[in-house]
Amino acid sequence: MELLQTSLILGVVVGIVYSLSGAGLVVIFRTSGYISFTQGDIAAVGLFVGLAAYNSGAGYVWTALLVIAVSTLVGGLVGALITVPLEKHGHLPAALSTIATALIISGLLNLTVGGDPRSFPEVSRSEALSILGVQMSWSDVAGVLVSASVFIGLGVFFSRSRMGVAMRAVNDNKLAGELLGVPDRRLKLVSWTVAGALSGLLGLFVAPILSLSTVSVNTLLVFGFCAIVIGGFDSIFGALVAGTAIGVMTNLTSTYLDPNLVPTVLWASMLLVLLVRPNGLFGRRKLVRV
Amino acid sequence: MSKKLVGLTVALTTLSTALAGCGGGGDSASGAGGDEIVIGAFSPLSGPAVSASSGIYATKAALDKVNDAGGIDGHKIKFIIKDDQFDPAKTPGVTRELVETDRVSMLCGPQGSVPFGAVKDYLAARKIPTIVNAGAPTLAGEYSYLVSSPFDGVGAMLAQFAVEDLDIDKVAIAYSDDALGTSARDGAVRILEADGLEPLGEIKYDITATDFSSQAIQLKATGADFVSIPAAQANVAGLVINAAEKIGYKPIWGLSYAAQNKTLVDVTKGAIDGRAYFATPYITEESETGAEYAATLAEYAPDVEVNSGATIAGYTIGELCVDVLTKAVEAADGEVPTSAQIQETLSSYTADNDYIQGIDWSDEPDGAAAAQILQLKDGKYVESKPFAPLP
Amino acid sequence: MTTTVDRPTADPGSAPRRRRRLSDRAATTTGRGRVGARLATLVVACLAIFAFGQSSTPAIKYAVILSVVYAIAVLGNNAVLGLLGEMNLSSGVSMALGAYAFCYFANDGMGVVAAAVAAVALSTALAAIVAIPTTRLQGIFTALATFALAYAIPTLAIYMKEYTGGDEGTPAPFDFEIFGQLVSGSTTGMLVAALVVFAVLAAASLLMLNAAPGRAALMVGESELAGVTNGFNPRVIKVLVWTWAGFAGAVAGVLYALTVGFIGPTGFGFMLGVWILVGGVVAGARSAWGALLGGLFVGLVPVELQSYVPAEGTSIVFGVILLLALLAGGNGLAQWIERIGLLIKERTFGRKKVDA
Amino acid sequence: MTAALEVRELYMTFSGVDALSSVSLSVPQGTWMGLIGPNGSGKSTMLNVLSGLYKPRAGAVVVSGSDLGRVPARSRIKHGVCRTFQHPQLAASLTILENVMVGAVRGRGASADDETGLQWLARLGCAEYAEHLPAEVPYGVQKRAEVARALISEPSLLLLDEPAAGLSARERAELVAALREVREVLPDLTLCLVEHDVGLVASVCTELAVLSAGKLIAHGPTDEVLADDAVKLAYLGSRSTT
Repeated sequence: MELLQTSLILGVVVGIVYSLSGAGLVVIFRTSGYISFTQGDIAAVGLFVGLAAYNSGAGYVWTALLVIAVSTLVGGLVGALITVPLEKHGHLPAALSTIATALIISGLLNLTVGGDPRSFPEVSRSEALSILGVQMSWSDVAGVLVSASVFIGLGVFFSRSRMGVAMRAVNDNKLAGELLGVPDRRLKLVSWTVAGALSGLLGLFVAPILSLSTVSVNTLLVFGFCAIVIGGFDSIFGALVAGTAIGVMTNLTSTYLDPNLVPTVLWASMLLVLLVRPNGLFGRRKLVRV
Repeated sequence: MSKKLVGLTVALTTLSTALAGCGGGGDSASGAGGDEIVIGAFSPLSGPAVSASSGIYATKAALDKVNDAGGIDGHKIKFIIKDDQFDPAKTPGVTRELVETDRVSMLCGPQGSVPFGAVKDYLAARKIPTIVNAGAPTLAGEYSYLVSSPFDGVGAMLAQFAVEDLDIDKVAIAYSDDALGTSARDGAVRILEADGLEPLGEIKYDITATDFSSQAIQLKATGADFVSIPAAQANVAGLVINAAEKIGYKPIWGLSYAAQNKTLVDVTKGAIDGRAYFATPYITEESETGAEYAATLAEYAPDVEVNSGATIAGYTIGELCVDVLTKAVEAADGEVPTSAQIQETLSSYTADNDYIQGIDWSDEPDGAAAAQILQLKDGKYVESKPFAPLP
Repeated sequence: MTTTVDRPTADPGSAPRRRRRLSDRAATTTGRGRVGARLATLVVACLAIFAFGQSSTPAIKYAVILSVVYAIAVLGNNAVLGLLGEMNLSSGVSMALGAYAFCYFANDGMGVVAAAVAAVALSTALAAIVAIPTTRLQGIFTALATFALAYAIPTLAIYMKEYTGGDEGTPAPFDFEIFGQLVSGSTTGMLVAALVVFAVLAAASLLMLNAAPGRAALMVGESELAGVTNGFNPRVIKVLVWTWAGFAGAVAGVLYALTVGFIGPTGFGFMLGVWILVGGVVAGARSAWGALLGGLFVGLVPVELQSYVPAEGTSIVFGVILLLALLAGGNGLAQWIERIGLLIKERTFGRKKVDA
Repeated sequence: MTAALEVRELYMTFSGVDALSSVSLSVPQGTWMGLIGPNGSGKSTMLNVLSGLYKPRAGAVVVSGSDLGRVPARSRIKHGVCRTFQHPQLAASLTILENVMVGAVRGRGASADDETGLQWLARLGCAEYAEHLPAEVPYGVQKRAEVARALISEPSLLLLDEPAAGLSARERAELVAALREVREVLPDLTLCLVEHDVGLVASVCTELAVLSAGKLIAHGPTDEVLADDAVKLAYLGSRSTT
């Protein structure tokens, strides 16, 4: 019984990280209608810059801010200079350009910092509280709190702010954004910038756990993908619920079934959800326009 | 139309011949027949597994040292390293290049169980002997010789150490479901059973996973005081240890040379200092022989991490190769030995020297039958239990 | 009643006899038509690859053979990409299926040819089954579902180690001879076998593209609604296209196993599917002979590049090449080569004569 | 004699809103009926239900005596129902003629050869574009090619979705001429024409059906319907009330 409840609680903690990974992808999908494969590499750039600052004496807070600032900048640049301009050829080339960007960034990182994994600072490893006998460190608590506020913030942004509403509309109808007074292109750039910031934030929670290497944030991407597919592409709330569910499910699979089946179970459940609800559990059903 | 096609074919064929000329022509003169002994190896010089390549640089350092001292009976050793990125689809390509183009007479320290598995049969068919830098016992064969201790024995030695030396009878095992992981687990179980014990848990993990909290929970639930993860590489061992310590589970950890490097210390932020033991058949940097090793490395491969298990293994293999080649040159009356002569030397070779103990390839081509236990203390690896035969 | 819209190419006076024939320009942009010339190009390309392979060192020849093997997978994936416009990241999965099934059957005592046939049949059937749910998805959903599948394969192979040999992999037949030629590794027999299989499949896909199956797939891929109202079942057609891709992938997998002589799970990571997709994009998704270029991009360029670029940085070159291909409109190198060819032809013979 | 098209008590609902509500009508064979109504009145929905792309909540669609309720969209061509789209749906990589011939593959005119396709293109005034790709020809030609593709399937009921939308005045005139040509060649064809341009509809159709907010408010001979007050009100809508 203790095994089960600990699995559940830790599943939720890691699942929230998956959700965060999904949230950045949703932001880009909302305005552009495709998925970025390069978010992990954008985060890695920010993290390595942050680590260099930390090693030369910057405090944790400054390190974290620097990581987010650099990721925001890189995310915005990738969107503005590469991917958004390529949308004129269609969604497929734009999505492929994110793969190209990922290859370039990871190559540059391999050349400069190398492949060795290294440790990354975290908020604090000391125990903050204990839930049902499971110890939680301050890092866990910070992760949950920050993620929660990010999700609430994004939810409010998309439903209340003029730009957020325009972002929601723009993927359905190009003119909608213009009608709301926000140009299409600017919306996309904002979404890339926000997604960059989110990936940096994600990196701050991932790197201490998985240790920092050029691929550590990338390995989480597949969980983010699944979170948004299962949750529903246009739903931030869906990403939160689905990410958490995936965290719990993978944990239970690993504990009770076989750790080597985790990715397969992930794929199967994703396919299953898509078959039953093609727009995800919380996605809006789109009307076919003829 | 047809005229143009013919033209195109001629052009393309000429181009391809020209390209081929650039690729192959160059080094064929420097192959066999000269004064040099040509040997080779493959290693992940790039790609995701690049951090494993420290071993090959150490092997090269051992060979360079001999070359600078005049070579073996006047013969310089030419050591050719090719990059296979730890990708078994690429390994056969670079191995063919070594054998068919560079005409190496043996492979010295090619890295990785799976990559070597991809070429083992090919090398045997070409009768090219290899001293392998990998731990899977199934790799041993007529032409492939292992140096590292078999993980069955490593797992057994750690379990024995826990029960007999640390006086702990609550032992759990974490393992990956692959050849190394399962044989290490079986070795540990064998020893525990002999002592009338059984492991409190055998917890499986996936080395590519992003989340090890499930394993941490299961390990904690066993209540073991000693957790053995013999076959884990440093990065994976680090993730398992971090996940466990994060939920307040801090046992004594049993590891092996595979995890013995700065990555583990760095990733775990030194938390396991004093609580981590490593079974290894290799020397320590602190030992007498280790001083010479460290000096050589500082001269010939200054960028490589000195007290990493992989580096020491690579260096040891380099020393072994030199020893083997020296004997083969003797057998060839001072001439450059052929592959067959090297194979003959290898098949009767035994080693009980400063660097390695318990190798007897005249019996079986498998790894060292002896190992020692090191403890991680103040960031250094110090001897906790001297060399002893594997149980 | 005549139209008065000014179109330079519209010439009502001299209606061509064979109305289905595409103009050279249209043939270049769509990758259809000019079947004879394209078949000839295909044969020439295969001969050139053969000449190149034969005149190279064994290691380069080995990389060339692997390139041809990848080209077969690229060819299959191109059907999904070029006809349906979908992003399939699971070509590596089809290769893994074919390779593992082949080795399992062969190690189980089956003859090499029988094992190959059985493996391809089994893998194709599995591909069809997986295609049934997958084709219900569209666009990015397809990409993500296939990505997740590709991601799962290496660990699944370890889980099923009874059949796959787990992390240690499993040996493939390395002494298979046909017509007295050893088909393994970097032998000439292997090169010829891979090229012949590629040429046959490429010719088949070229002919199909220009016949009823190709037209039906294009109708559904380029305008699904009209496909439906004109009586086509998009699901069936899509499943068939995906099954074809799975079939080609399985064939490539069998040849891969024969070439390498060994298969292990790390050879089939999700990056393999990405590379095969990218190879198709860079070379041109509609070109049969272009698939060879795609294969070389996957199999040979990474090996050769290491001589000029530090090994750690090779992915930068790949990323830049992919970006350039996308910036050029994403139509692929093969189309640009054809365009240049057309330009030369027009310069040489004059525009009029070319169009007539 | 059974009607070519009979619609009984048709209901179609989108997220709780009735897009079609209790629509019933009967069209005799050979009739050309215009389906008109203001934006959002349900014209396109009606066409999508008739062609099977939408499944109605209730009601029946009967063509030449057979109930199509369980016939999926892709099989309706076999029952003689074929349609065009407001935005031409042509495969970009097939020539105009190849696109036209797609209609013959599963349609009832399976024996049709390229000559037949060319003939239809010629009747519709765009034969010279036969070997061009859709992207290379004027918009009006794309729309007429769709009509040709529908006709080659030998339909008994042809559904045209705003064939004049986006066309220039000259192209509209060409379209009207082409449609008249079709009526001459195929006197038994039943046509349902959805169109905004009431003038164009009136010049081609003998019958009109008027939808307003999902309800059929008028159906009868063209001139009668156009004179109907309710129709005027629905059409002029808010303008007449101010």
